Amino acid sequence: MALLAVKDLTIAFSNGQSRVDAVKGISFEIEKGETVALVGESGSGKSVTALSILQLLPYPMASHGKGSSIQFDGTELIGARDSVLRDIRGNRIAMVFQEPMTSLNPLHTIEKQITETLNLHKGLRGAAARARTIELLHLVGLSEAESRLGAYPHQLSGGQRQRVMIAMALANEPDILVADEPTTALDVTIQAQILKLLKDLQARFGMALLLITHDLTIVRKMADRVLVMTDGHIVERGTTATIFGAPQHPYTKKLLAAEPKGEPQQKKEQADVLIAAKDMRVWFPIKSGLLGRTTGYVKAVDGIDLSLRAGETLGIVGESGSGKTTLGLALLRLIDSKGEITFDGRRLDTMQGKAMRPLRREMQVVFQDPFSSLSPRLSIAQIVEEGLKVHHLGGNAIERRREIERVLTEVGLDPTSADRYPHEFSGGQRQRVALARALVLKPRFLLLDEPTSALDMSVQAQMVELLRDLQRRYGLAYLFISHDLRVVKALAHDVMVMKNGKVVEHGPSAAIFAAPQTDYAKALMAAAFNIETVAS
Amino acid sequence: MLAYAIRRILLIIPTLFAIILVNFVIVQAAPGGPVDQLVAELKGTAGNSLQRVSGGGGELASGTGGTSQSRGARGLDPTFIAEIQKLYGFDKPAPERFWIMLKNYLRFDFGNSFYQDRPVLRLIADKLPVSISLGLWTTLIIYLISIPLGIRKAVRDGSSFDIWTSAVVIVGYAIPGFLFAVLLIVLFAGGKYVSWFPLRGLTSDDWASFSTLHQIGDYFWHIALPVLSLVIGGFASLTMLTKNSFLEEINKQYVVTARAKGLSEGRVLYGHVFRNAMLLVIAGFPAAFIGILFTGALLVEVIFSLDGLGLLGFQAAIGRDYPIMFATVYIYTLIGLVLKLISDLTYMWVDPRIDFGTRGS
Amino acid sequence: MTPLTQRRLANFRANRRGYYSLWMFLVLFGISLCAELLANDKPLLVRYDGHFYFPVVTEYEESDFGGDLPIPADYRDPEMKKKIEGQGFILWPPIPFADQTINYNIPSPAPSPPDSTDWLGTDDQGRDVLARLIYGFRISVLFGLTLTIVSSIIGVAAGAIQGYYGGIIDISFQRFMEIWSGLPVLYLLIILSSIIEPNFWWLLVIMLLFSWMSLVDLVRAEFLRARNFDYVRAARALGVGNPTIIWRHVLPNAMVATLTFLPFILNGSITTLTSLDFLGFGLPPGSPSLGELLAQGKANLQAPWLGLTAFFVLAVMLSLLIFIGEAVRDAFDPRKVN
Amino acid sequence: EPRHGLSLFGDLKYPANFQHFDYVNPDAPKGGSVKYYALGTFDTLNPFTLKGQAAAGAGMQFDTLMVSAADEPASEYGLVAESAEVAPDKTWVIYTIRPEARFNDGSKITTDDVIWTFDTLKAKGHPRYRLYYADVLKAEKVGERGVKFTFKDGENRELPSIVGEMPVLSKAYWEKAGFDKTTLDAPFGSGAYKIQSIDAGRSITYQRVANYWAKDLPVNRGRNNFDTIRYDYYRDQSIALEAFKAGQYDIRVENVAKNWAIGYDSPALTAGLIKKDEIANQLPQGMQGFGFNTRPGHPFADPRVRDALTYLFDFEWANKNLFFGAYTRSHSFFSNSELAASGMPSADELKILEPLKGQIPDEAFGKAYEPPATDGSGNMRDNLRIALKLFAEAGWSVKNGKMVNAKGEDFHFEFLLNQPEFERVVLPFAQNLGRIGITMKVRTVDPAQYENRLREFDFDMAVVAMGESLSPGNEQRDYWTSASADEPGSRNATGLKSKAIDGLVDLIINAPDRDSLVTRTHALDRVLTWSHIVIPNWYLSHFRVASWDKFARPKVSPPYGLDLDSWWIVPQRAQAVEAKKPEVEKK
Ligand SMILES: Nc1ncnc2c1ncn2[C@@H]1O[C@H](COP(=O)(O)OP(=O)(O)OP(=O)(O)O)[C@@H](O)[C@H]1O
Ligand SMILES: Nc1ncnc2c1ncn2[C@@H]1O[C@H](COP(=O)(O)OP(=O)(O)OP(=O)(O)O)[C@@H](O)[C@H]1O
Ligand SMILES: [Mg+2]
Ligand SMILES: [Mg+2]
Repeated sequence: MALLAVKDLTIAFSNGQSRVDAVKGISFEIEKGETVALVGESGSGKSVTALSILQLLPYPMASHGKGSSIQFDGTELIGARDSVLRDIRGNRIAMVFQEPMTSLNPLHTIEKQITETLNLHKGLRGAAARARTIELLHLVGLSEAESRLGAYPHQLSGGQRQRVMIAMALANEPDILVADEPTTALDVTIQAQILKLLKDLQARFGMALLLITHDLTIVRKMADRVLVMTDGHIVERGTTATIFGAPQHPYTKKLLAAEPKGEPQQKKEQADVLIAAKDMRVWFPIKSGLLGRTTGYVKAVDGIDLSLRAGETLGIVGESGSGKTTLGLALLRLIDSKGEITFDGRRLDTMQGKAMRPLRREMQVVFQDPFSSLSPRLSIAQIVEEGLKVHHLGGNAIERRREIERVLTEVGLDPTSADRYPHEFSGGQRQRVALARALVLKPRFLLLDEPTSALDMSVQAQMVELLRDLQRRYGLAYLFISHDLRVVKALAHDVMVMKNGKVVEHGPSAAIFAAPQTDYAKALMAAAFNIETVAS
Repeated sequence: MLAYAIRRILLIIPTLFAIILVNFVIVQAAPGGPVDQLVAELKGTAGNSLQRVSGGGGELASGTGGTSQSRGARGLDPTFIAEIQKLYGFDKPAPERFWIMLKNYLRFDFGNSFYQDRPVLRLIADKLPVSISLGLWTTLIIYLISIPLGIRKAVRDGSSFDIWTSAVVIVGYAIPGFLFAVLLIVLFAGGKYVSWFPLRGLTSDDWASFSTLHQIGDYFWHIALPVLSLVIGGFASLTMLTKNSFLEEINKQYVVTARAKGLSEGRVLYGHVFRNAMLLVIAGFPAAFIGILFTGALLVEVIFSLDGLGLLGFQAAIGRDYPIMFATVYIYTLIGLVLKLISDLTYMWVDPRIDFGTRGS
Repeated sequence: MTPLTQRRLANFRANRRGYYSLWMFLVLFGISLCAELLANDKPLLVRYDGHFYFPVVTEYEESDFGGDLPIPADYRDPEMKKKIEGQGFILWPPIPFADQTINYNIPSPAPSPPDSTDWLGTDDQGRDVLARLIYGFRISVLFGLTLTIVSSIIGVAAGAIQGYYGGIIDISFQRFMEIWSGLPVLYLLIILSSIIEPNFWWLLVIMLLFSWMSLVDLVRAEFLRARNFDYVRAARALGVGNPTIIWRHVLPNAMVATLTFLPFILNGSITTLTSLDFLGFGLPPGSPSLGELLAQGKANLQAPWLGLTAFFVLAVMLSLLIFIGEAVRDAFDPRKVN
Repeated sequence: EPRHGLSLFGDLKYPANFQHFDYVNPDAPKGGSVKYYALGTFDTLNPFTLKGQAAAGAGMQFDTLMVSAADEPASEYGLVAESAEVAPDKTWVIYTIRPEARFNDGSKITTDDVIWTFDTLKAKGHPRYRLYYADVLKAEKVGERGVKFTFKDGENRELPSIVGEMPVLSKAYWEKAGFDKTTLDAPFGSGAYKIQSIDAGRSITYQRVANYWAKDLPVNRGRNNFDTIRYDYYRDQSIALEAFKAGQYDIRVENVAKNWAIGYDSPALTAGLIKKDEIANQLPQGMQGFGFNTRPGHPFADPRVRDALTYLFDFEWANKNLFFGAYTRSHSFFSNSELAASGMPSADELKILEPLKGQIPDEAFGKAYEPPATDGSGNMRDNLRIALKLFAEAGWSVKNGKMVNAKGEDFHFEFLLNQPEFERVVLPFAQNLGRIGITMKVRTVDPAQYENRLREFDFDMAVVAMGESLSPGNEQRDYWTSASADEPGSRNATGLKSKAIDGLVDLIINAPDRDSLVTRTHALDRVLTWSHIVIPNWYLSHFRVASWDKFARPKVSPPYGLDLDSWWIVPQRAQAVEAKKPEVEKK
């Protein structure tokens, strides 16, 4: 008997007004020690399938159809009693959520969040729990684990949070790990480390892995079997080799073909410098004690210069926690920083808040964590419309609405869902909402912080194409932060490699990709390369 | 944070000064003062200040009937009134009086009551057992019941449990406290029905002679009805606040994470949602406590013949007992200011993301 | 109507309790607005000597109906009644008493218990409790609603500004509020009442001066927290102005305390109205109000219909308001499931 | 010459060798205990200073020089003093201290103690004493046991008896204990009771002094019968009433008509365990009424207007429907006493009034004033008619529903109240006024403010209460004269200013004997009542005493006081009550 058997699973959401059939009858099984990859279109129902295994959907709103069944080790999970579920959750089946940013309790330190699971299922307490926590954090590559135990989620970078999430899931060595995009915010080095760790665990304990990912490289490297989902159906299944070797379904074929390709277009050398920064610094104080005295600093950005011309893309890569997000936000003056920032010849760092406001139209951002950057009580139409309203663009309400629908379509979203709240979308859909929000303003400078991490290959390629197209037509400048070196390669003219808040290497992307100079950059490339070799 | 706390502590000084000054000016500007009060008493026309809250004044105005009163009813000549003014220190100009008061207050010397020949601090200290008893138990009971109840209501939002508990707490709230108190007395302590509980006081007369256990029992026996009548109206707002705060949080992503860990519903609610949802409730706790301690209990104190701060303050205000009034204003304000600082610091403790820096530029 | 509004409305309606509560409240309030037609000591219609008269709208002299005194007609005066009914008829409102009308023919000393003329009995001055209730409900609710709405707007705005901007604005405004709330209200009222004569509007202003503070601290706390959320930063990145951020992004997510406390504030303001009475700063003596009825209930324990009526009305009103509040909350809760 | 008692007018009811007052039972059994209630709280056992609130009954511990008899209008008999001698010109009085007089610690009461008490009370005591003794210049020792109090002049006949009411304190004790501070240490006096125990602010218990030096004196015989007397403190009247019904205390004097009528309903009352007694008295009740402020600037200068307004107060309806018929209408400023005028003026009265003709209302020569009455049905058309007529005479008429004068000004005024309980009386009155187009606003203000406004005469109409004693005297100046009308804080609240009345007041003060005092007071009463300075209210001519049925009282009730000290416990009945209590409670 299979360890986990999903049969005829259907999932529907209704919000009183409308009904969404997210999953329309899927069946699959996972055996002990096996890795099953669930791939598919963004919004096809992967995450909700994963959630339904642990019965974590928002229940009265979400519902399963009549014949749906999820059996774990012979136990029916749908409608199971709470005590049964409690025993399984976090212990026998653990889960890594797609959006680690919002999935951690904002008011608990990471130590507390990890030890809690240990305590709950293993009865570990005190020093033992702490030691195990540190060990786990080391395993997932959080180097200064000891000093970061007391940190709250908001003090961590996206990748760091994701690793905390993974550590939490692995804490009890579960029978099944459901990992929903577990490595999206991780640089390739760490990614490799984590994947290795998972393999290890599988080998040692026979852990089964349900891996949901867009990264086909990872699928190739990790998965025994692959399930391809689109529009709530599993349209194709088979061993990794067969799927990659001989895809049957048109969607699978499309997916496999859709790697982001191409080169950034030639940059116009004469273009003016649009945004430049000199000696940027962002130091976060480390406070301790009851009275919160500052005992040191996290130097998240530590003396960085950069300049970017119109029509150019600067890719920023670097290890998770190296300060990329911080640099980007500081550049847009969304967090306080030291150092000179000029935009279009004007000094931003000395500018008052009010004066900044008109400029905001010209410089836009897609946040690394799209979910938390969307107001929970606004519909996505309102969210996208807001910029237009603030800057008096887009004419009257009807015209604005048309514009919104156009942008949404452009990023591959169904305009009829425009009146839904953000939480009613899938991770990838939210990411595109965030992109739409930025694009609708037609800015001149766009900060993209991991804008494609939650997108499947086909959509990802589509987005890259869109961005490139916009750049060509309007001379947009992009600051592109990503761990996905292929996307960086496809978009960036220049690349900046960051580590520990400093720039370790900076130059034309072709040069850096071809011949990285520093050890760190080399390692980074190698890791990316390495995975590719595994795949091929 | 330390700098912030220090700045706030320093700011207490000018704030307190301003409050005292404003009070001094306004209170003395109000028509009618202790001199009028005494004159009324001498003329036999003074009513009992408590009559205002306790009712029960007759249809016969004070001043009629009796022999001895009318004897004092001779005219009061101005020198006599001047003498009384001096008695209360009103012969000095107001700024001077303020200055003297301020100097004394800095030394925590609050002077003596006009009417009761005792240091104000002693008077306040004497009333503390009653006020603290009422305040503490009331607050405790309200919080211990309302919060779990609110949480449960949030979890079962819309269920019949939710509806009937709402109805119960609302009815409790709508029952006017004093009516309820009197009702309790009539039902459980009066002569008409049963006399299970004592009518007045915090302890029995021969309390001192009891064994410790008996003493504790006697104490709770006495405060049962007063606390009950204070508590009854207190559930509704806190319960609803808890419920709504929880509803706000209960669907958030981190709650799903907590569930995914296999935590029991209780631990999800109390371990995870609680802190996120309870910012308002926890931060409001000190203020709520002080409110119940100092102001909330006047009527209950009157009805159950308890001597607490509420009564003291009220009588001082009606009777224009300035030393008590100013001292209580000073002390309450000071405590209030400190508590406010504490509750602000609690915000940061509850939610480390919170700071008080300038934002919005 | 945007689809979102539609969805909110649907959510509101889906909370049956709240929805019906809103209707009930509106109906009750509507009824009390036409109190004059429902409970009045002036007839709706008089037919006398072949002519129709409308005493509710016009004031007639006694002489219009053959009375001998040069004063306005009092239709409850037995002599007048006899005169008119001799040559016509009188059509009374369902409750033939106004708020201040004294029923001189009570069977036992006031307060007299409910009977067929005074359905809820009379108060301690022989006035019909039901009539007073209708008028009192109107005054109290009008007063309470205005006060609650205005003071909540001010309070929420103040709390929002302090919490959102923080820093020096917060610190100085907080100190100001501390001093303001340290004012000896009782004495201010005494001083004021020796200068002006209190009426409905004065009372409203006075109470407003102090009542707005009740929400400030709570809203401020919510804002202190919410201003750190990422979506606020995202809004700022869009170039949204601070007032709009406060209004559109933070406020909707920081309304828990406000929404919870509104019904309580309203109820509270109804009762505080009476506590001012004894300072000579309440509504003029004799004015009908729910608070006054409560006070009568306390003074006349032997007449439970007084206290019970007041209690019952207050409880019902509070329930309705709280249920409405819950439905509003539901309406704006994006994750609400019906 | 020294006498055993003092009377304002010389004649004493009881002879020097009297054995006991008529209104006591000389053989009343001693024993048992009684519990009373008190309202509020106490914080001192020294009742003589301004500071602090003295415990109820604290005065019982201190014997006074003289004791007044409750069945004579103004007589006192010796207690600490054996005799009193008043100067013929009334400029001094000498009290002779009894040789056997003792404080409760056994020490002798000396003239020194008396003198010290007087000096101390006047200098450091409650300001009240300064007021009482303002015209007493000094106290000095004369002879062996005599103390002579010298007065400023002989004008105030009452001074000897006022001094006679002075308690005598132990100089030795108080000098040591400190007189002018509050104390919760039981002081000792010379009285029949001493403090047994106190529970600060909550209750106080007194114990009868076993070897009380004066227990067999005629003024004490048959009195002070309870072994212990206890006062329990309550803060709230209605709770105190509940406590009574629950048997928490024994005797209660009721002052609210409603309570008296229905407030005592309880199983105990039904079972006869609680008794309600109405004990008639002849204490002058003075006048309570709605006082007109007749000063300029207020609309009541015209007596016809005042008279007219009087017709609109429906006492009969109020008494029936608001007061359970408990009260009697006042028709005099000296109600319930022989001082009240009645019928046609006597020849003597006429003799006084005749010279004032023209200065006083003509009605004063006719029948005594009777306030207008109604049938109590609430229908008062007749009174309305009269009022309208009077208003018309005064130049007022109703136009468009408003009472206006020739100048078109409408008639409106404010009624100032400090007791919210009065609103129910005043508001129906306002309704009646409204019918003839007069606007009366009612303002209820807090006591301090009320006092302040009354002192400044800043009101249109207010409830005024003029207390009267059995022997009107000097205080009448403060009540009625032109001089006091302009003096802030005087009791001439209505602002009476009339030469004629000033003269009548002088006559009263100088009345040589009781008869002429009564006649002159009648004359004044006639003038006052017909001057329409108040709308007369009502009074109560009996004490309403509720008690648990354990007590017996003397057959005769004294007309001028309620002497609870002369009651005694009947042990059998007390037992019966105790036995039945639990049984009644169960029901
Ligand atoms: N609460 C909800 N209410 C309504 N619709 C929802 C809700 N949650 C998810 N959906 C819809 O269900 C579908 C499946 O969502 P799901 O999150 O499983 O997608 P996914 O396959 O994980 O996509 P992605 O790769 O973008 O994360 C999506 O179309 C989404 O819009
Ligand atoms: N508010 C904060 N307080 C303290 N430290 C912080 C805070 N915000 C970020 N940091 C720290 O600053 C460093 C840089 O964070 P940043 O988010 O810029 O990393 P990143 O390069 O974007 O990483 P990732 O690729 O994982 O998103 C991290 O070590 C992080 O822990
Ligand atoms: Mg997903
Ligand atoms: Mg980042």
